[in-house]
Amino acid sequence: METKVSETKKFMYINRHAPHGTVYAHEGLEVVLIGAAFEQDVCMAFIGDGVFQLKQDQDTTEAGMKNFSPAYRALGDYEVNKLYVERESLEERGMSEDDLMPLTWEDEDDDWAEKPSIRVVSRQELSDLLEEQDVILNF
Amino acid sequence: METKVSETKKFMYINRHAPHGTVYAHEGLEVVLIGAAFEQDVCMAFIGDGVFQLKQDQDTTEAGMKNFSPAYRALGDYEVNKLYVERESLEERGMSEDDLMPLTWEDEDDDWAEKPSIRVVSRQELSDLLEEQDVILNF
Amino acid sequence: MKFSVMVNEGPYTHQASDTAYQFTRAALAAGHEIFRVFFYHDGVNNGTRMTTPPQDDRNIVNRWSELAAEHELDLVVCVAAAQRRGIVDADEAKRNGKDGDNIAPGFRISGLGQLIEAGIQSDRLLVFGD
Amino acid sequence: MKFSVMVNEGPYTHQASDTAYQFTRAALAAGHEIFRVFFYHDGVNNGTRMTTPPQDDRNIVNRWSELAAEHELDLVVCVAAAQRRGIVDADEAKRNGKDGDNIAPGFRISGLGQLIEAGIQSDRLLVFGD
Amino acid sequence: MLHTVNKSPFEASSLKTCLSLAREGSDVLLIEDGVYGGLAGSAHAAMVEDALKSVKVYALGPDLKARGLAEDRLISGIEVVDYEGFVELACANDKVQSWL
Amino acid sequence: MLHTVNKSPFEASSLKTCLSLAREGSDVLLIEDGVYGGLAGSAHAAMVEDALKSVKVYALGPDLKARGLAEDRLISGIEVVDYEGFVELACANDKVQSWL
Repeated sequence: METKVSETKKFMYINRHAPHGTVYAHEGLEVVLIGAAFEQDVCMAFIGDGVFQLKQDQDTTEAGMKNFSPAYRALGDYEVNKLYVERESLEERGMSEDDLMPLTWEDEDDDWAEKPSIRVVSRQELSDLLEEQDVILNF
Repeated sequence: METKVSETKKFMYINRHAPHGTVYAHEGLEVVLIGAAFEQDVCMAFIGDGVFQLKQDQDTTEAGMKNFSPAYRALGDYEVNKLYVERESLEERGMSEDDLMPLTWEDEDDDWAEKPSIRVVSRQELSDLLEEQDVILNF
Repeated sequence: MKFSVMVNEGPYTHQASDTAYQFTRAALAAGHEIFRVFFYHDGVNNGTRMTTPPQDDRNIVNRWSELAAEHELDLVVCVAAAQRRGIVDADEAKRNGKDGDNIAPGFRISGLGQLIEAGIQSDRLLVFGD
Repeated sequence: MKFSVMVNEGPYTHQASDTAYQFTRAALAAGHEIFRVFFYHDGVNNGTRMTTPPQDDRNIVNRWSELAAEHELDLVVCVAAAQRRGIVDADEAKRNGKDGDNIAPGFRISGLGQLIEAGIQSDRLLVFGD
Repeated sequence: MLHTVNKSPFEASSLKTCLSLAREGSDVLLIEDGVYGGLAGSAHAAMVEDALKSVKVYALGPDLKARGLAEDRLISGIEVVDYEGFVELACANDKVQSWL
Repeated sequence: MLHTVNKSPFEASSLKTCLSLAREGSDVLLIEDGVYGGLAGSAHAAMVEDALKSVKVYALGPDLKARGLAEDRLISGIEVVDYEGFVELACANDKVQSWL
């Protein structure tokens, strides 16, 4: 296998943990934001309890923790705009797309039109997406 | 509630983790062995993957880890001789009592007769035992 | 009522230390006694003074130290668990040939007997972990 | 083949560091290259020189240090994760006003970019965690 | 007896184990990621609804809020408490078992 | 593609998630507490037996031995490898996904 320094790889960040109970979601998001500077072909997948990361209206004030959920809104500015959410995981949790933060990005090739970043996909579609990747990190 | 220094309390150590993958089983056993010096009324319960802690023939040589499983054999000498193993947990895992280490203790009130420490109990019996305790620690 | 609290996971990685802290604060506010807070497993990592969390985040270690100072809490780090993970006070550094220590203010290192004693002496023992 | 390895949990508490070590050793023995070992989340706790595990147990930190010395491994501890958990080298101690450091031989502290670079430069990235 | 559960039932078995061992009249408090076990309409809701016939189930409010879960998303019959209420539950029960 | 699973299917959902997403022809390697997923006659054996029709399943020998599990306890069709075999699987597949 040939590896070139200039090569663009397909990176997928899989998020399978709920926020706040453990730090994986928070520190995983930090990897994605730093990684955005490397100009790779990046997407995120939210599977299982990972879908809870995108829940609207998170407020950690009473729990005395940091609320990192607003940082997901920054993803679009970093050109991380493919956020795949597994439909089956939402349904199993009694959740729907309306529960998720309305994350968007601005498409410079389309006169900076604001477009949704979140795409709810089936398990089968997600399985296909997994196969396409070069590097997969799991948080 | 009245608390006396000389009081004997009923302690139950619940073990719900498999050995080796995490340290909880190992460090939990260290608590039980230290705790034995305090002359409380002690028992252990093995529920869920905790039943794997008592599996015979553990050999960590190739994994390069410490094999702490022989230390369970010391429990009898410390008068920790009530080890309740949930039957349903064994069955769910395709295991039987024959898979478990033959742990014993010597009964000084019965001419030092060697007696088995492990008692396989039903979920219902375990539920009753839980209620009887004063202090429950979960490893 | 006399409570003891056991913390089994380190700061930030699991919420255990946060919940234990909030519980302890609420118990104190309600007039209860905290006999001891015992740190075991990765919980010992709450007792290092070397953390520098982001400025917009809570400082978990300092929060414990400050609560201990305010209420004379007994924060005990298990010695065996601390040795495996590198939490060291001056005595331990000397004993184990380390060139420094990292224990945070208000914490002390002691044996597992302190946990058993907490279980015997307290009306309730609350455990927070993974 | 060029491998990189990511370790996400601390020593002893989870088997992740053990498995990562055994994998790394086996890869080296088979003639492969290890581009980098990156320590993230609680994995940064593998990089403290303050541990004193029981004498009859493996010394996880020393094992990494020795393997690094033998094979010139690049053992990188994530700076942001290290700050949350109290893993400090001399530079970090100075920057954050700490009175000492605890980094183990063979480890260095650097940014998350080192992980992304490892993903780009390596043929395979193996992740070990909880 | 008070049981606490701190993990999501979708990823871990602890809620199921707790409910299978908790005796009638027990209190069960969902904390941290355990509060997801209180979600109405989820794949595990039936298990919790069934348990509510014999035990009382509580959920920690600060953890619900942290996760963006409004009280009206909870299974009917679950009571929300804050840290003060957690302390009161620990007092009212003779012992506490944490299903870690 | 190589998938690794390091948790027991009795306590965590990762094996189930992995098998539901692994495509035909994938390799699945059970490591650490994940090796319990290979146990014949267990409550999860049918799920693994079903998966074996479309993926190849391996278990890490050193982790089986550490847990006292002889090879004859495994579901038929599961192949045991050592760390060297783990490295070979990582080479033979174009990428590795760890279901942590």
